[in-house]
Amino acid sequence: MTKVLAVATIPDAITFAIAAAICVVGAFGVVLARNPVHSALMLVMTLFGVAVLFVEENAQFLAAVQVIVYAGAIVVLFLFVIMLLGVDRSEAIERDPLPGQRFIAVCLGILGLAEVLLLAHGQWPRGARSVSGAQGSPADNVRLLGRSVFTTYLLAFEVTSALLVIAVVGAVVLARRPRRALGDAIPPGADEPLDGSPVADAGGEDAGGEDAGADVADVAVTGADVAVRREAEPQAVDPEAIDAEVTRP
Amino acid sequence: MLRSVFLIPLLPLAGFVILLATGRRLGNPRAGWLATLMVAASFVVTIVVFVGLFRLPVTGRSYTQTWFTWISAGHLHVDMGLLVDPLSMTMAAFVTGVSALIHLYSIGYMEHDEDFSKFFVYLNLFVAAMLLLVLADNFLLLFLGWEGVGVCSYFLIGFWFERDSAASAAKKAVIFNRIGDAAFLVALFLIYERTGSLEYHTVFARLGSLGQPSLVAIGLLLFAGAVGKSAQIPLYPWLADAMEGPTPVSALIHAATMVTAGVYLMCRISPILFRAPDAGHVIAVIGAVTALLGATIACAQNDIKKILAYSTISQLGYMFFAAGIGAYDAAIFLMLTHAFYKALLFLGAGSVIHAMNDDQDVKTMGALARFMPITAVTFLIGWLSIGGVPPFSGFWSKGDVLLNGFASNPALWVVGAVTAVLTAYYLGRAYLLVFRGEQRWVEARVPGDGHGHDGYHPHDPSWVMSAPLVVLGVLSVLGGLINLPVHGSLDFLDRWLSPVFGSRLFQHHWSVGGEWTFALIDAALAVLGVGLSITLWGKTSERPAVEPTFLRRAWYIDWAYDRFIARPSTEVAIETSSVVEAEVIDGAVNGVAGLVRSTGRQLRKVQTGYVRNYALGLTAGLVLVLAYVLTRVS
Amino acid sequence: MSGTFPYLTTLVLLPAAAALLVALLPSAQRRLVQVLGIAASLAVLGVAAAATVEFTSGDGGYQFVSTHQWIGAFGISWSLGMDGISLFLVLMTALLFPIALGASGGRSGDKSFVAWILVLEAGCLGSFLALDLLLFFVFFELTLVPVYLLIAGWGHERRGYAAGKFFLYTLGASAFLFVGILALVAIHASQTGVTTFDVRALADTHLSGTAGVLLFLAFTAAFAVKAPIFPFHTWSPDAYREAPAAGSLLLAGVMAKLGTYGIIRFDLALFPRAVVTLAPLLLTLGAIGVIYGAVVAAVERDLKRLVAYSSLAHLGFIVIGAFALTREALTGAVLQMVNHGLYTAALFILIAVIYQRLGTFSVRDMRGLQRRVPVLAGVFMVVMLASIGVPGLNGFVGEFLILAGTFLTHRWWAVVATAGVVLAAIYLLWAYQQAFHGKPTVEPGAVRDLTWREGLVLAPLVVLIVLLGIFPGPLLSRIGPSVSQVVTHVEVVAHQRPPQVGPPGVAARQNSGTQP
Amino acid sequence: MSVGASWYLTLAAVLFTIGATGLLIRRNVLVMFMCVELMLNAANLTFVTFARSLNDIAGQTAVFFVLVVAAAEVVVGLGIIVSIYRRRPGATADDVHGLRG
Repeated sequence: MTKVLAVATIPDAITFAIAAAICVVGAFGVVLARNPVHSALMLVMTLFGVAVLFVEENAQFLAAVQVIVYAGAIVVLFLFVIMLLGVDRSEAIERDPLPGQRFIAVCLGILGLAEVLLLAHGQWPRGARSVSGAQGSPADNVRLLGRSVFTTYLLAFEVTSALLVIAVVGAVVLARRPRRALGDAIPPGADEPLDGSPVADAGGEDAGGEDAGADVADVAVTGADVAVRREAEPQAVDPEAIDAEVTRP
Repeated sequence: MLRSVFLIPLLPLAGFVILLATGRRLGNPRAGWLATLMVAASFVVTIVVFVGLFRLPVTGRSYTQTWFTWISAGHLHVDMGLLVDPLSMTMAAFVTGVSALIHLYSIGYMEHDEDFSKFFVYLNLFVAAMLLLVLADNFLLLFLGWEGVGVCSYFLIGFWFERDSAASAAKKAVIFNRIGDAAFLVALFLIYERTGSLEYHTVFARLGSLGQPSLVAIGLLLFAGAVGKSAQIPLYPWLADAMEGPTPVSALIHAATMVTAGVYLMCRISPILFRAPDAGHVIAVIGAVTALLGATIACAQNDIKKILAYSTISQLGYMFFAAGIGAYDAAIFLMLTHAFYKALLFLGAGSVIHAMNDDQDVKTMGALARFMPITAVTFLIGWLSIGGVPPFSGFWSKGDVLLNGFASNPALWVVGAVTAVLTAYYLGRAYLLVFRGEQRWVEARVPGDGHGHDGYHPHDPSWVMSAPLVVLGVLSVLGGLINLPVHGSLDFLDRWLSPVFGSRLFQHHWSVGGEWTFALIDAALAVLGVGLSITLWGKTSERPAVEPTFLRRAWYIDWAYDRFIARPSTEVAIETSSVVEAEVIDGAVNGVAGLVRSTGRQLRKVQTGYVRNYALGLTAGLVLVLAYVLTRVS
Repeated sequence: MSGTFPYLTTLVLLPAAAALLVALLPSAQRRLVQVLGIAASLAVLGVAAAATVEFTSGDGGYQFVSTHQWIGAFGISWSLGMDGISLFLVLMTALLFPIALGASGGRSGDKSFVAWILVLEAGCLGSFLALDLLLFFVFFELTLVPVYLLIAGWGHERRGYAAGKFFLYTLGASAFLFVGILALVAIHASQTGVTTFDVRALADTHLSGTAGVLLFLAFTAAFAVKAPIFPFHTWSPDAYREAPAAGSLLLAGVMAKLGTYGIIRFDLALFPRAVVTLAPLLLTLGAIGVIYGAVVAAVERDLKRLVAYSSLAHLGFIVIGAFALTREALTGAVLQMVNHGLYTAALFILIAVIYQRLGTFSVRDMRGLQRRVPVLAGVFMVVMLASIGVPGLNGFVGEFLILAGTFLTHRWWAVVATAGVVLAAIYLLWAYQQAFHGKPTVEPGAVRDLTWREGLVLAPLVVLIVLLGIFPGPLLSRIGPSVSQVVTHVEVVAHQRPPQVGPPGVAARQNSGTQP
Repeated sequence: MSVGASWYLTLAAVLFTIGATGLLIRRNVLVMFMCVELMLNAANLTFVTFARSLNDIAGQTAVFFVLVVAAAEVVVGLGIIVSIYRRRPGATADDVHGLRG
């Protein structure tokens, strides 16, 4: 693949320049926008820029996932929460209440960046090549990635699935209403099915994770999102609904 | 016969155990009789053993009975064993004899006390300990008895513990004694270090290898122990306070037996003192000075028991004087006769106190001879005896001491002679104030109501109390017979004790004329003292001003002890507790804890709780790590 | 000596198993808990007594040794052994625990109380028996937790403060011990190539002067705090004061001995040269402790704190005995550990009885008790006299041996410590006078004298106090050979000379010529 | 003019720095979260760049895992934010300092 690098063309350069500009502008936008909704939208912009760069670097599958998961799911989730909680008010960012925080932060940022750049000496990639398998041609990208995930990094993949289950459980626990409206009337064990259901889900996902394709991870991610949304929605919107659900069994 | 020696201390000990278990049930007076019986039995056994010893050839008069090994560690080996020799048997005989009499007296004296049986529990334990002291065959067992009598003395001085003065006096006695005991212990260590043993025979056999400093040190340290026990300068003040105890206790422990233990110890270590004449000189001087000091103080006391207490201190001084110059047989002789007449005086005083409803001030008494003739006569015998009037026992024993004293050191003889005059004087004063002169108390309106508070009805006590008085009176008169100064024929005691003291005895052979001269001088001194007292106190109305305050206050020595030792050391202790302990040592510990706590309190300010602050710290760390890497790379 | 029955392992595991069993019982079964606790501790006493009977008295080495590999990779083993030094400490420990439970009244039905006491017993016995340094350390530290909980859970007013102080202070000092153990093992491993925690093997380690001194100080720091030795004692008055009766009794009676036992067992065996070098320092601390404890006790009005300070003084004696490096003194020190355990335990029980009657520890609030509770006063007097060191009672024998032995090598320290004998009389008699003498302030019948149950708990102690004062022989003959081995080891290693064989005084005699 | 790995990596460093600085200076929890996403993306970009320059698929695999972790993190993080806002509407990061020492 050294050839690929060697034959960098002018279109590539232009693409990089535009995408990089989009990324940086978006990033500044995220940080500087007063309204969190704007920030989220700026984040989408950066994410798209990064996706473009992914394509440019022969990571087509990741580019797609970037758009679908990040832009599609995560940012939507952000926006959803912003809307849901009604925190789309502008933040007064003119001055920071913590003394010195902003100044030090900017200084540290610049200093850190300078250090990284100095460290590199212009010679970035070093080390052994193609240790865990070649990158292959663009057409092979998904196949190679899938093989890598399900052979070399199988254990990590399985652990990731456990992480997702835990995240789902955590989200459910966090999103549950801390004080039940009908708490006094409900016997202590009554809400167990609610706690138990994600666990059952997790078991199913765990089992499915082993033989499914690369898409499963994606499914798992969105599944988790859905789970969060499913738990978050009724509680925030209609407390009675969830209570009704709880009392049913 | 000698084998039964183990019974001598064990009989009173058995009495102690039985009374401890059943004393309360036996009650009054059976408990007293049991205790008396035990001591009397012990006396009988002593006589049996005494006779057994007497029948041995003079050179072989020593018998050791070993019970079992008491302590054995390293090279130290101490047995529980009894030594029968003329000295120990003489002591045992007079201890058991006098004890039996005083036990008998106590049955009457203590009859109204609610702790009647407990009194005899203590008394029996005391006798057992005292016998162990005199019969021990090694220094450590002697020390056991030594401490045992000390503890019993504590119990008995504080017998009426509800009186604060009694409780304090008991404590004071123990503390003064413990000071001496500490010296005693150091002496034991030194003996062990130098000779590798604590057993008398072994120690004495190895004395030849000891240097003069060691011998003097051992002698003086043991003497320091004796100073505590026998109330000599400077550890004597406890004995006057010890009069808080019941009078039989004063008679038995603080006059006749326990306080003479120190003299016994000096005689027991005569081989050491013989080799350490310097130690002997110190003992003699302290003894003589104590004799004079005690006598001067006794001249101005009003409490009848205090008079006797200071008199005891004075007489003990005489004994140490004798022991110090090496006249051990004279010391023992004086100890024996002193036991008789001082016990007699105390018991007589006890009868008087009994009769006067526990009043002890001689100034409030007077003319009691009419009401208590037996007591008066026996007290008179005691006075003449202690005063050294011939032919009473005191004349012979004191004469023996003074005779040897003059030969040894005329200056000390002068002290002794002055003391002799004072002795005859102050007891004459006491006798005359109590039994003669005008009646300074109110007779009870109702005869027989001697214990009412509206008056007094003095009378001679019952026979259990009178009998001991009479026996002791007889002994005081005739006591001199055991050691008449006719060498080779009538000096029984000297010859009896000679196997123990042997050639170490200080002997100055006077001509017969010289002895007669001294006998006349002694008699003149006694008559001078008696005459002085009669001149000053014999008249009924006059009150001579011969009681200077400094004598009444005992030369201010008690006050000085309190002012310069007791109070400063209390202050030191309080300072130690409140400053050193609380602030320095505990303060250091709490200071460390406080330092940690305050550091934590400062450091917790770093924990602002602002997540962005933490993130800032994180970033700063990142930047620092990067900077470090940068320096390493370039 | 028989190898058939594993006495020592039983001694350690029996109380531990009983603690587990008690912990599993329902807490409502108070009667059962009480019976089980006392039965278990009595069973331990029985095993200890059997071991004492089986013990061969002339043998100074370890007996009943049982060794099982524990953590083989580091040479750590479950290694237990008993010699004359530990024998009577074990027996005393086994005796004091049932007494502690018996003296705890209603608390001996508290499940967790009994369980923790039994855990403490296992820890104490394990400490006295361990021949493996790490095993010792584990048991040594294991004792902290139960005592902390006993003080914090069942203590008096300031229990939280006292428990925390005790725990942090002793734990902090133990850190030095742990580092010292590891360093010693590492030095030994570098010399021989064998990693072992076995005391017997480690005793042969060649230590340079500095290393020896540093290790000695590290070990001694832990032991000095545990004992406690002046000036590391300030946790003890608080802990003794605030702990429940059983806690004070066990703290002073048993746990204090862990410190002095550690000094004798480990310091003397492992660092003989450092011991000889630093003996004057430790002797000085011991002597200061004797005087200082007595002086502070003299103005202390709280009975429990007073006993704490008197313990400081008595442990000073034991430390002096341990560092005098003579057979007499060391024998006396070992004996005195047992003696001190007995009379201090009895004192704490008596104080607890008084507290139970009057609700106070302060002698200011007591007066004339002897009139109202004569039996209690009598027992108190006997125990107090033992504590003062009156001959005929047990305290004297140990004290005398210590001082006589110390006098042979360190004359002036012995003389100073002897002064402590005077002071002991002052503070104890003062306290006794305040509490028991004088006109009684309580009405007749308002306070009960000793009950049968209390008498039963105290009886073995009082009997032993009297008996050991007159017949210490059986103890001395078993302690002696082991002590002799220890002292010989120190003399051989430290002075590079054969042990002194003649009795004291021989040299003096030889120097000054002929016998009479 | 070639678009070497250094350009990508420099861009990634810049993005990371912007994200990090944003995290430090913004108080809105959601925006802070977005900044974290920025930093993650910067990291992803380096992974992909190294994968290309070293011709190693493992870099892309790592990005895959980062995505999953990011998703999980967002789920939990937003859950936390939701529960915080439920209790204290309109809270900023500075309002939540219950762990102050």
